[in-house]
This record gives sequence, structure tokens and C-alpha cells, in this order.
Amino acid sequence: MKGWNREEMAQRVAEDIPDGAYVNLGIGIPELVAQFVPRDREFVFQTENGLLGMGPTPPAGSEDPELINAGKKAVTAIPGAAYFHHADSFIMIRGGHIDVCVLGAMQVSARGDLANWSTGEADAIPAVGGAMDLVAGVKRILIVTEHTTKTGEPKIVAECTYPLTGRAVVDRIYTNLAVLDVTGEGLIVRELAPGVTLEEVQAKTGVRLLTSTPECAR
Amino acid sequence: MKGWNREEMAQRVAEDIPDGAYVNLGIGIPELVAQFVPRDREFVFQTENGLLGMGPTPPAGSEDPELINAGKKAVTAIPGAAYFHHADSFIMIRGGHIDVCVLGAMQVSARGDLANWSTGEADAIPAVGGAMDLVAGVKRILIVTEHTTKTGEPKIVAECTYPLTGRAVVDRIYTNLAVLDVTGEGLIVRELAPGVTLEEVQAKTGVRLLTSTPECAR
Amino acid sequence: MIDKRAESAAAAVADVRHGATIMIGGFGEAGSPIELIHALIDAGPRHLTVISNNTGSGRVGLAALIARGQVRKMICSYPRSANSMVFPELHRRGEIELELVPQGTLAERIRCGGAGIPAFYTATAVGTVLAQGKELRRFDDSEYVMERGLRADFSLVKADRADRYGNLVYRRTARNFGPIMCTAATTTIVQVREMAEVGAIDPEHVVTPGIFVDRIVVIPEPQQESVLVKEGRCYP
Amino acid sequence: MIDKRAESAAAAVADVRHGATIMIGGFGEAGSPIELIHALIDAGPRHLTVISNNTGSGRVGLAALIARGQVRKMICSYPRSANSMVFPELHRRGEIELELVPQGTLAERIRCGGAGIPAFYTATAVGTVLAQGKELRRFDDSEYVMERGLRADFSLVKADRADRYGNLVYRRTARNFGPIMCTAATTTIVQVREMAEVGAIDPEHVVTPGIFVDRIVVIPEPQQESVLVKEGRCYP
Repeated sequence: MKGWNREEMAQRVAEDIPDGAYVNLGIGIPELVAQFVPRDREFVFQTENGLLGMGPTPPAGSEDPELINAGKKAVTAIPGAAYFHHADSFIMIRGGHIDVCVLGAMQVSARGDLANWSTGEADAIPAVGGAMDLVAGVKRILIVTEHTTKTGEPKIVAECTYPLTGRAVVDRIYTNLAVLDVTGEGLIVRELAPGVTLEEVQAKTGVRLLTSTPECAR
Repeated sequence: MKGWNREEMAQRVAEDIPDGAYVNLGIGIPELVAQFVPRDREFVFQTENGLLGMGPTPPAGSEDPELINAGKKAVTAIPGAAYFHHADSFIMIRGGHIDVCVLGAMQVSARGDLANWSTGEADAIPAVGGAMDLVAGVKRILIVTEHTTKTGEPKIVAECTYPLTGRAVVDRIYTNLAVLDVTGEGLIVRELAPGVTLEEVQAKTGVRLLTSTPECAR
Repeated sequence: MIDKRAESAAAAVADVRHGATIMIGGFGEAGSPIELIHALIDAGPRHLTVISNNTGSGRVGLAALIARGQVRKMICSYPRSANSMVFPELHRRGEIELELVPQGTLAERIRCGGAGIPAFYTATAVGTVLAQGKELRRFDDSEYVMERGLRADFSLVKADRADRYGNLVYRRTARNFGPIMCTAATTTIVQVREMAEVGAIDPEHVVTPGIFVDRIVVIPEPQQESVLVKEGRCYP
Repeated sequence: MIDKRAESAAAAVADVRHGATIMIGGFGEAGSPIELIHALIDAGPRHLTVISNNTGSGRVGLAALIARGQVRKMICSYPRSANSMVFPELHRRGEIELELVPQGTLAERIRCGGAGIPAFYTATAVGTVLAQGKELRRFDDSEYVMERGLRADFSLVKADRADRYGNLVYRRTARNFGPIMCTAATTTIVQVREMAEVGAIDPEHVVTPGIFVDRIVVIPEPQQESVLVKEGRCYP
């Protein structure tokens, strides 16, 4: 199969996270990142509802409704974990103590604007949760998303048309086709997924892409 | 002896504090209030350096340098006490959760302005501690002080000449001579110490006093 | 002797008036004081403003309070989730107002309300619709939005254990909004699983010091929202 | 594997540069990280700005750091106390600057520095000389002064126990400024009495989660400032 599947995307993200990092994972593909921590590294996962040191999903039958993640799914706590209240949790987030946040996206702009919380439709019930706090406060924002929508529309665009989560907040984008960096000059293609050409990535992207290194033209 | 001594002043203050009150005591005569909790009442003492449920001074030899009050004296913790950090401590104070604060004074004005932290002299080293936070945040500020300075100058004055701790913050003043309420109309004498006349209190006060009840003229 | 135990959940919420502002703890079902909410439904005050991270699920707890039409306005960060139909329906019909607040800003607004801080600045939501109409200001070359402290007439909170002073400990991620909501209400009502003897909670381990708690209701075996929803329960 | 233990106090403070801003925990001697301060004296950086509630006593710890002329400016609430001569002398001679901050405002400024909040409003000090030159603003018919968050390059903190992640517990009123100072520095250095195995500190009892701690130094039997002062000790 051409390109990366969801697991491969998550694994590719995990490879870029340094040892000892404090990491917050969004819902969806970002959650899979926890399964791909490189063998020689230790990440500490934070969930904004009050747990540092989040561990894997518990075995069926041993879920605790009072031990959940921000997506309200049952989780576990590793030895060395800590519980805290919401204001303390957002000291970690707003105060810039979390190293990496991995989030999904509806749209990302060339400048790193992110839209991932609302379609802005008149009858939609908007729900923001901690997304705006995370993008404003966490040191490095990584987006992992399919390159296009289910109907083939580009998600990486010149300007977001959906309501923003934050302006100029994204650092790097991982899709099923490529890895892209948000820079002052624009989006630079850092890596192509196996079997994917730069032309194909460009064709599925709503904004002109830059390349930095020769291998991106392969 | 005419008037109240220090212990009697502290006892008089304690009588006015309701059952179940959360109380913060300043240094000096205010500290003595803890010794005069009426038998049928329970007060919970807070010290701003991080303890709710402060108990009496420990017996000599069993002091713990890590269990002290805001005056840096050794104290104890009652069963049911709680330790917390400084920001949480001042949630209690600034947030209006403490019911009563008893403080000493250098000067109190007729409007309830309080000066109790600095002489304002050029070479004095100013030190404010938690005094300004307490007067700004605590629900009821009680002042307990000798009626005059050691040299006989009035401490209760029309306008404070020392730098203020807070403006219009004092609710009631207890001296060796009388109990006075700060009201919108001015200072009202509520009670005279045994053997003390209104004329004598007035003579030692730097501002015109009002009386509310006949017995104050005794 | 200080003893903050109330006779019952009904007694604890009996003085909640029409038009009151109420903070309700919980993140989803974790920490949601479902028995206190049900007592509030029984008591029947209307035109409430409720501050809570979510809007409940199914037809029990907070969702039931909303379904009964007792809530005029919700201040929350995430008003929809799995099994959350009540709020969306009423909101689409224009029968309930929504003030949407980013979760961290919501938490800090509550903490500030309890701490005597009328306003603060945050970078969260700058450049988004949730900062529209709010005051912006630059500090050190970055832009921030001013947010106001939030206070309530009552907070309804679920903790694990309490002593008679109101000292509280919580359980795992059910702690969430409880400790800050305890500080930000005129009257704080807490349901706990059990009472502890005075001194049984180590002073080093107290999460909410008793000063922030007014009334304690013991609910030894609290109901679990997700179980009630799965069973199709409806309150009352 | 994450392990935040430093080799020694000397190694932990070795990269503190001239002109750095340093938060130092403690309320009087309780919680004062005296061994870390002494290591800082040995390291010798000058022109420091120190944020600490007091200014030390005698000629050890913080007072010794000041006596050595390493501190350009103190930000504190209470710069004098029994046995505190060093700071007053230097300040009268104009050799050290003082920014006096009410204690609760100091605590909140530190917390805000750690929480990404650049400024907040408080009623504390309104109408006094400590609000002079600061921005005043009315909210809901009361007047407040705007105060700025405080950050530091380093925090030196004393706790009781740590695990390798940096999770901390404190002891009694020695907790004081430690937990908030841990959050507000680029690099947080903590001295503890002993290390705990991972998992030995109950996650419910952690006071400072490890995310706020960078380096841990184990000092099994920390010196007691008041004892050293009574003995007339002088560091170095």
C-alpha cells in the first residue's frame, strides 16, 4: 500500500519525540502514539483532566470510571503518576511545561493556523475542551491527520475556512503522505511516505509546498 | 487596675468571634486570642505560611523548625489540620474565606484606615509580609492595640501619618480602654473598660468619638 | 463543635433559589455529584446558571436537570459527548444559553473567583472566535485576552472522604474541578462516599482544606452515570 | 530512563550565570534550601536577582549569599527579622535593591509566572505606597491593582522526598513557596532528604508533579539555619 496507515503515522510521530518528553495526546490517531514509544525512550503522558503518568488502556473488566483520559476513556496510571485538579493541570499546559502535544486537525494553514474544534455551522453545538489551551501553551504542536478529507478536499490550505483553534501554532504536520514543517517561508516537505511523490502531495494540498532536501523530490 | 490588660483585651476580642470561625491572628496581643477561645466555641486558626488548624505552642524541647506560624514561632497542628502552599494559603485570605483577622496597629483612622507595617522613615527597612493581603481579603478585621503609644500619643487618629496597610479596612478596635466600631458616621464607642470614662477615652483619642448607647457614658 | 454534615442531600440543597448560579463538579461522569444533582431536581429551582465542564449524558444527573428546564444558561467547555442529547436539542431550539469557555480558561476563571482575583490574562483563544468581544492586551510582545473570575452561589462537588471540618480527599481523576469549585461558591456542598474521623486524613494529604466546605452529605454507594445511561434510566 | 538526580549540589547549580534571576524557597528557615544556596555561593555567580520571602538570618544560607555581594536585587515580602542584619546593612548603604511585594501577591505572581498568566488583578495594596505607579482598575465597583507574573531562570527548593521523575512531597509548613517556585523557573533544582522508589509516593499525595522538577540533589541531613546562626557560623 502506498503511503502510511494510521499506525505508521503515529509511529512516525513518536520517532520525533525526544526521550524524557512530557506529552499530551489528542483523540483519534494521536492516541496511537502511546503504542509506539521507541524502545530506548521514556515519555510521560499527561491528560488534562488531572493525571501525569497516564498508562495504557486497562484490560476489559478492570476499567475504573474514575480513572479516565481527556477523551473520557478508561486508562491506567503508571507507577510514579500524580493526580491533580484542573487548575493545576492547566498550569502544566498554559505555563509551557508540556513538551509536545499531538493533535488531529480539520484544517491547517500554511502559517500554522489550526482548525480542529468546530465546523462553524449554524446548528452545530460547539465544543472546545482543552484544545485552545493546548495549542496556546504547549511548546511543540504536532498535527497528525489524513492528508485530505474523506471527500478528497485538502486539509492543508492557504487559509483555514473553519473557526480557528489557534493562530500560527502548528510546528509540524504528519499525514498519510508526508511530513511537513511549518516555517516562516511556508510549508516545507521534510519526508515523503513510501511510494508517494512530491507531485502527488502537492496535488492534494491547497497551498504551494516548498522542498528543502533532494530526497523529497524522489 | 483601671482598664484592660493585654490578656483581658485578647479575651474581649475572643468573645466577639463566633463559633466555627476561621481566624488569622497577627503577632503580639493578637496571638493571645488563641488562649481565650470561649468554652462552647471552636475556632480554626489559619497561619498564612501554610497551615489551617494551628494548635498551641509545643512544650519546650519538642519544637519542630518546619512547623511554625507566620511569626516564625514553633506551633503545633491540631487533628484535622491541613498543610498547603503559599498560593493556596492566599486563596483563603484574598478570596475572603477567612472570617476574622486580629491585628495590631500603629495607627487607625476614623475611617478605618490601618497603618501597621512601616514607620515610613527614610532608613527603615520596610517589611510588609501578609498584612496587606489580610486586610484586603479577610471578611472582618479586628484591631487590638494599646490606646496610645508608649509616649502617650493617640493611635486612633483623624488621618494616619504612617504609610497605610489598607484603606477603610478596620471593622472594630479593641484597646486597653474601650471597644470602638468603625462606621460610616465615624468611630462609635461600644464599650468602656472597667473604671474608664468616656472623657478619658476621648482625651486619649485623636478624633471625635461618637456614642451609641447610654452605658457608654457611664 | 464544628460539624458540617447535613441531614440529607435534600436538606443540603433546600435553599437553592430560582436564578442561582451553581458550579457542578465532574469531568464527564468522573466526579459528577449525581445524588446532589438529583436532590436539586427534586427541590426544583429554575432559571439556574450552571457552570460545569460538560452537559451530562442520557437523562440522569446534569442532563436530567437540563431536561427538566431548570437551567437557563450553561457555562462549559464541552457541551456534547457520547449520549449527550438533551443540551444540544434545547440549545438548537433556543431554550438554553451557552457560554463556551476553553477548559483551562474555565478552570482558571473558577480558581480566580475563589482567590479574590477579578480578572487575569491568558494567551488561550487569542485569534479565535472565543476571544471575540474580549479585551486584548500585549505583554512582552505576545497578545493575551482578559478573562474574568467566576463565582457561584452554590458549588456541588463529589469527593471521596471528608472529616467533620470538611477536609476532603478525592479519588483519581474524579478530583478534576472539585477542589477549585469548592473555593468559588458562597455555599459549597460536597457529597462523599464516607466520613473520616478527625485526624484520620493526614494533614499532608488533604486536597481541599475544610475552610472551603460548608455542607457534607454522605452517599455511601453513589450511582454511576454511565451505568444508569446504559440501563436507559431517566430521573426522576 | 528518566532520572533527575544530579551528582551533587555543586553540579546542580554549576550553570547559574551572572545576572540570573533565582527563586529561593522557604519561609524563614522552614523550607530554605541551605545546601543549594551554599553551593551557589561556592559557584560564585554575581548580579543575581533573588526572589524569596525573606532575606535570611545570621551569616549562613541566603544571608551569606547576600553578604558575599552576589545579589543585586531582592524581591521579597519581609526583608528583616530576628538575626537578619546583612540585608538591612547593605540596603542602607545602597548596595542592594529591594522590591517589596505583599506576601500573597508575591505568591500569586510566582504561581502566575508558572501558569502562563502574564498579569492579574488584586485588591491587596490598593490605596498604599506598594500600589504606587501600578495600574489601577475597577471591577464590579471595587478597585484593584494589576500585578505581573514572575519567572526565574532557576528555582532552588527544599522538599522532603522525591522519586526519579521528580515527584515531590514536602514536610509540614516547610512546603510554603516550594510548589509554586518549582513551576516558575526555566530550571528547577530541588534538594530532598531522601529518594523514594518510583511508586512509593501515592499518586494522590504528590504535591509537586515531576514535570516541574529538573534536577534533584539528595541531602540526607540538611543543616538547620537557626542552629548555625546560634553557633555563630559564617559561610563559607
